[in-house]
Amino acid sequence: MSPMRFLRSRNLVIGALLTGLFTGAALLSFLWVPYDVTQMDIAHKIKPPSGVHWLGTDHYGRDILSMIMVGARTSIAVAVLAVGIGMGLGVPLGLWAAARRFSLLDEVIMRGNDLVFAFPSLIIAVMITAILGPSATNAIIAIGIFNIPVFARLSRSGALGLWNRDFILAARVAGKGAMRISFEHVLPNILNLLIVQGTIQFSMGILAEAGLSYVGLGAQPPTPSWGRMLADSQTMISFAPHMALFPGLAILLTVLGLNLLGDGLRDLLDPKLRRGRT
Amino acid sequence: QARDDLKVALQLEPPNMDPTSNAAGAIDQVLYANVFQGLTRFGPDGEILPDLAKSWDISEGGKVYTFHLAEGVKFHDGTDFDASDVKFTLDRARAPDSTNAQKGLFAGIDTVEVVDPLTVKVVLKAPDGAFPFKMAWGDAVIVAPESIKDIATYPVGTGPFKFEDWVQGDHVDLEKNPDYWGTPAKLDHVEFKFISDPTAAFAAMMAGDVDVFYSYPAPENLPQFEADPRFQVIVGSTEGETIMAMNNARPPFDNKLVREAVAHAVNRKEVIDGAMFGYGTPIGTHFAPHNPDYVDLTSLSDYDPEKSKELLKQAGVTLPLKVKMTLPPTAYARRSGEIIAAELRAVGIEPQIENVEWAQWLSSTFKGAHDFDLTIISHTEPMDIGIYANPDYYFGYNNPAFQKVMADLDVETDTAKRSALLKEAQTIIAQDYVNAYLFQLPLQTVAAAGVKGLWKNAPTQATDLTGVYWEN
Amino acid sequence: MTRYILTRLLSLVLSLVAASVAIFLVIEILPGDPAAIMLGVNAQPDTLAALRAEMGLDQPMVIRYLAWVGGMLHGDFGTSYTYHTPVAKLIGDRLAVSLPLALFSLLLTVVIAFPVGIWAAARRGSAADTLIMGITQLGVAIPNFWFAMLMVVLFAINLRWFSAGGFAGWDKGLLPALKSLTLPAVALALPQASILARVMRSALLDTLSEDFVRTARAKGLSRAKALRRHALRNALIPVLTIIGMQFSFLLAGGIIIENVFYLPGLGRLIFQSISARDLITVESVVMLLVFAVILVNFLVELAYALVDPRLRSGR
Amino acid sequence: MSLLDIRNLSLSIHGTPILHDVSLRLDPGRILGVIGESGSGKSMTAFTVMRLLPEGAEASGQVTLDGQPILSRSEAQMCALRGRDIGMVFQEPMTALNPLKTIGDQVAETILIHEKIPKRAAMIRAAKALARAELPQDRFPLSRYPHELSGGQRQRVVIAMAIALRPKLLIADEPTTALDVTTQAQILRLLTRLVREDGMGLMMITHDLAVVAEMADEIAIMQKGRVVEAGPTGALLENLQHPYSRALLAASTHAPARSPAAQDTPLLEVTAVHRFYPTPRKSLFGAPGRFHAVKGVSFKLRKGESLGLVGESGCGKSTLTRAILGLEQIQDGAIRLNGRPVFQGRQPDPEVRRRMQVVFQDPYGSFNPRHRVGRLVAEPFHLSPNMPRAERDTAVAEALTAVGLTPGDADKYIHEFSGGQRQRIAIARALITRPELILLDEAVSALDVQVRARILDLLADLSARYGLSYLFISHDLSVVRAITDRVMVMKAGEIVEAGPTETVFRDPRHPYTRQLLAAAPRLPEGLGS
Ligand SMILES: Nc1ncnc2c1ncn2[C@@H]1O[C@H](COP(=O)(O)OP(=O)(O)OP(=O)(O)O)[C@@H](O)[C@H]1O
Ligand SMILES: Nc1ncnc2c1ncn2[C@@H]1O[C@H](COP(=O)(O)OP(=O)(O)OP(=O)(O)O)[C@@H](O)[C@H]1O
Ligand SMILES: [Mg+2]
Ligand SMILES: [Mg+2]
Repeated sequence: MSPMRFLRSRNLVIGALLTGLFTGAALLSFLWVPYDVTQMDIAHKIKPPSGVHWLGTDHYGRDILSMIMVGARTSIAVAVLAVGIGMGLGVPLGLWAAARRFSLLDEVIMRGNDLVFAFPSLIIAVMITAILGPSATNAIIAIGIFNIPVFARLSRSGALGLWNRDFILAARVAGKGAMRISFEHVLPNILNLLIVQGTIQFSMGILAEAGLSYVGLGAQPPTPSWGRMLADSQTMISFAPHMALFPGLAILLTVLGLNLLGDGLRDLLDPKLRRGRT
Repeated sequence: QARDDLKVALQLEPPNMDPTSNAAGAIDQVLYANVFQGLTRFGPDGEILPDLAKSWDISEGGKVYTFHLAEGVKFHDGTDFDASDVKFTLDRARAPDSTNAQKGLFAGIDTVEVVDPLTVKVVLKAPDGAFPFKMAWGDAVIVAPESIKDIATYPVGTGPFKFEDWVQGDHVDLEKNPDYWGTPAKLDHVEFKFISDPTAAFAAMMAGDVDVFYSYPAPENLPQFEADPRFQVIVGSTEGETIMAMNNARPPFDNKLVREAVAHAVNRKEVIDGAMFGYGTPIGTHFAPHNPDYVDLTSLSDYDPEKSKELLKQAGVTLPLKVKMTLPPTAYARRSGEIIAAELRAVGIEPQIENVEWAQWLSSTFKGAHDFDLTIISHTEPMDIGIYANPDYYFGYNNPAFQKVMADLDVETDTAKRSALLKEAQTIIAQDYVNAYLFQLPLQTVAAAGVKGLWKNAPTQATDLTGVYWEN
Repeated sequence: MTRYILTRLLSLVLSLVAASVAIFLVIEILPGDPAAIMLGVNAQPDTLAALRAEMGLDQPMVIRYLAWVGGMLHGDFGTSYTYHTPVAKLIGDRLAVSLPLALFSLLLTVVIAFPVGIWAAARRGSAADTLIMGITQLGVAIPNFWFAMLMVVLFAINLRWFSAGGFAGWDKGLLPALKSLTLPAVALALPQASILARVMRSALLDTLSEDFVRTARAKGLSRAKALRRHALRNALIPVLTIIGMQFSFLLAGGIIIENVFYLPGLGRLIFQSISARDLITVESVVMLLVFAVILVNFLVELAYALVDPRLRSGR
Repeated sequence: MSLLDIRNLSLSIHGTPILHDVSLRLDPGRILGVIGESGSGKSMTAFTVMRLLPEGAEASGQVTLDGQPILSRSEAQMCALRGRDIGMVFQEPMTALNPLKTIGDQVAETILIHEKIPKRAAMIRAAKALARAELPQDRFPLSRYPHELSGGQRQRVVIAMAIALRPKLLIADEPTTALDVTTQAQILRLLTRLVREDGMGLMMITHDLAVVAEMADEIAIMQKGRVVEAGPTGALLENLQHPYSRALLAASTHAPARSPAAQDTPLLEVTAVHRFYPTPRKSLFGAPGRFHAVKGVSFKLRKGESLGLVGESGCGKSTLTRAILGLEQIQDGAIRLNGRPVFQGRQPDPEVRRRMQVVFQDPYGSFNPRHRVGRLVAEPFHLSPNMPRAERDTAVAEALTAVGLTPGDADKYIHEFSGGQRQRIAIARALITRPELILLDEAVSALDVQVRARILDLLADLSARYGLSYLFISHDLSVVRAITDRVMVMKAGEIVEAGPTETVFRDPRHPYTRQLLAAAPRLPEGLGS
């Protein structure tokens, strides 16, 4: 793919910029933040944005910009790992089901997926954290579980189409086994699909993490998290709107960026999905 | 024409309508003094007043209580109230299969006798000066055998309000009892709404959806209400000593030096400012400051991080000291916890915060394994310093000297001596740094400007609406 | 058609059984003793044992599972540990809020998404299309609880057009009840409508590029008519799938929104029940939600068959 | 005055020129055959007349229908014209119909768009149109859905739709490419009949010279967006002027020079092979049904022989191929190569398998687009593990050279090659393990005639050089005739006739074989030789 084509896609450029911005902020926060986010300064609590604190301070007098930077770390880590779980388990399952398509095994795997889908995700997340206790790890597990069927279905349907293709038949004529074919021929050809879906699940993971943290089931204090910042700011929104505005925007822009990136990648990587003639 | 209906918001919804078999304070907040009445009752400042018992005689050195009951009292279902209902209530509460959450209140009762329909004689196993106090609790309200079956969903009491309707998850409706035996209520209709979310609480008040928010959950919003002529803010006190409990039974907090270090690491002012937005009286021991026997011991645990570090060095613990801090789901606990955690970190103690639901807090911190190092909680029972005499209590404090003081107190009836003993008890636990004592939990009630007659303080968990009315 | 329905029904029943076992097992491993929670901090051990026996918690697991499932089949969901009322009534009361809320927001979703999606697809590539798609991107990305908070500040606190939350109750009349559901429904519908509009648009674009649309154009249909008469129904299958998923999501996923607007809905019931370890309520509500999802899927599949004759003939 | 008159039509899409100065004429009641290789602009010419061009297309020049200009009309005027004055039939009948509407509705729609009549009346006329397209209502009620019809029947529905209003001009864009020979013959006959009956003008687009030679009155030959030659069929074919046209004709009748080298030793023995496919259960709890795809097929293929297998779509050719390759279990019978069974128990025997290779139909789908050619060609070495890399590379280079490519091509990706080149690579892949038998399943069907001719030469050459045997599967009789020694005719899972190719073609015995041969479009005798 040429850089020109990359730049021509507005979605891709805006998406990559936004995603880059927040990833950059997260990475930068390891090296430097304007203020230490574990340090409270009750005397300077709830200050509106100013030259000293660009985005103001929260109810403990912590610097909101620094909180957002470090919070990006949490959001990104949770979402990446949750998508990782979803892909790591879902893709092999989907490939396996496709390799044994229409067999009992396939049926069992796909019904299992349907079943997971039938469960209300947020409520199961609440239950999981009720069992294991709230923490970022458990949020990852809760979000990750619901990513598994997404990737399993996607890779199965992508793989099913491929298993009918002659080049797979050629590989079978060459004597290759289903496992080998799945990883050598099927996987690389559904990678585009997976990357695109991965970006989208990633953005949904960020939203889900924010939701869980918002109800107190995500990363625990003192680890900053965007969702919890929103929850904390809720009662103060009427007199300290900046406390709710910035973390909300951070979530919005990151998710937006990832979605745009996903759309852009889809256009770029998957010419089949590019709109044809009428 | 003044309004005669009132919408009162509470934070927590009662799980059911039976105050005599469930610990939930929310039940009392709706029903105590409004629907149900006891032999005695708490007054607005915690004093013990006669209620269904107009008066009582104490004989045999405090062992026998003879209650004289009010006349002409009827339950809301029309049945008469008499001594047999009292006997039924007390016997039910202390029966072996009783599910009363405060069974201890009735443990001292030996026999209950119906002398005549308006007289009940209660014989105690031992003299107990505090018996009328115990009978004032919400768990000791009088219920009738006729209506006991459905009490969980349809409470029938003797109070100035009748239960009308409960839409679970949303509201409970009470209606004025036209046949009330005492001074009738001034309101015709009361609706209790349950709003747990602090934001929703703010929005509901601001939008005028509710008239009164009893125990308003977000102190940060109070200045706005105070500045708004539509509202009044009533700040009073509760019986809730807010403490950071330490697990005295296991390392590292079995070491008094470490506990003392924690006490000096905590900056009460910062906690009250940061978590309570300035509301709350600092305390230095486990006793309500508004009590005449209160001793101000805050200076024993002044904020002094240097001293704290010194003490930790003396204690010989390796720093950073990792400890587990479990926090139940109230705003005061979560916020204080975060602030204290930051303060402790400054002296080298690393608390791992674990936010838990009530259920988990009860089962793992308060009960069972007492699996915690630090936790923050407000002890809202009145006059509960006695818990320190119980070595199995969750903070695992075992001091025979203190237990002796408490034992003496139980049998002491002389007021001056009782006072001296109470002061001694307060001092012992403060000097032992059993827990870090933070502040007395304030009671913040936000109400529409015209509502009068609300209680300022909360000597018990109740929203007594008997005297509440609208001023134009 | 009958065979199609029968097969779907069979898989519906199997899914329900699998789901009920899964739910029961998960609930089993939840820590926390409901009896202890009911009795609070000062409970005595003998009281506790008495209550446990009363609630049947001392029975073996299999018996309790069978009793639970058997009860549900008779419409008896047991008695709530904390509320002491039949769970069925509890659920019924909450459903009276959650179901209308879900339907209301679904209606909003569809009413917004269909015209927007069709309009954008018909003008693919135009400035209007780009703008609309940009707005839907925002709609998808906005956290709905944040949006809800902003709406409360604007419409309830500042403008005071709507109440900030709570539910008037159906006995107060249809309009007040609907009014109290409006803000929550909008908050729920915005992201869903954005998603659906995008799906609608891309499904339409997919079908517009199919050969039969070209055939229709060759017959003399204008582009707009070909879209309406031929592409729309064919695009309905992916759209129906999404609508089905959205309904399930709206029924249960209102949990956070219900909290923001303190609506007495199913989501809050389950949240409270989990915190209070009211296991029987938790099980039953989750089961009900799963049942709803599976039922909706079933209905969606029937709807496919209505739309698509190929499915009707069974292959 | 001509019915359709195209003058100096040029077309560009997003600035890329597609058509250059195309001029064509068509009179009422006449058939104009437009032929040319893939991508030569045939379809674009047709779409210009319909004004159904892709976005970004710009046409210049003159197109008139009945003297009325087309290019300057508004979209609304075009809508009124399409379907009423111009009907169009498309290549792919499987997707050209809306799957959700009944055929009656779809045919009636053409009428309802243009005439304000009640739906009932339109349905009656739709039934008539369908009947004229040889779908009588008693056997094909209007309430049928497209999926309940075969490909040929669907194409008739499309035709009925196009002729419902008796348009002046009918454009058929490769209407039979996706169909069997027998069906193709029927559809072509139908179209010819309709043209003669109604006095329509038919613009018939195809890539098959034989088809137009049989039915068209006039022929236009296109190449790279230009009409290189046009004129009345007979005269034009007799005396082709343009080198491209001549090459096209030569390729269409090309038969590679072959020297039959069949020995007597049998290489492949197929004995009474049966293959069943499970089909979905009929009732919920009933046993799954089964579909008998191959019914007791037996034959022998000798060393060095080229054996043809013909038969219409779905008769079981590919199924048999897969069974021989050991890709699918057979339910009964035996398959042996060099006397050794392909299956050892349930597993195919790798030793036997290595001696066979296959070339598939679709040059675009038979390669993993993510691998380089070198790796693709070397894939069959999977069965010979531990082969040193260098040896492998030499083998790849040799194979590529053998099929007329260069060793350097090994480093390219497959999308850098044309269809014909890809098919060469597929053959290289089949050659690399030096097999004795290559199965060619419709290996040249997707290729342009000229490319096809070259591939056939290559196959003949390779067979001679390496002593290869072929099982050559095709539905195209002329190709089979050109490349095989013996031929088998398959129908519904059974072999109905077998014998030396020339004998079978000259003197078919089985009625089905005769039917097939009669249906195949043929160039007039003596042309091109
Ligand atoms: N939508 C499009 N955008 C750009 N170029 C196109 C488009 N459709 C077709 N073309 C180009 O126009 C040229 C002519 O295509 P056309 O479809 O007319 O060929 P054809 O002769 O019909 O070939 P075939 O026999 O394969 O159908 C080709 O080079 C093709 O790549
Ligand atoms: N996997 C399968 N399951 C069920 N039926 C099948 C399967 N594969 C093929 N068939 C059926 O078996 C029959 C023979 O199919 P096959 O692909 O061998 O035909 P063919 O002669 O190669 O046709 P074509 O010329 O279209 O490739 C067809 O009727 C087909 O529908
Ligand atoms: Mg074409
Ligand atoms: Mg085939």
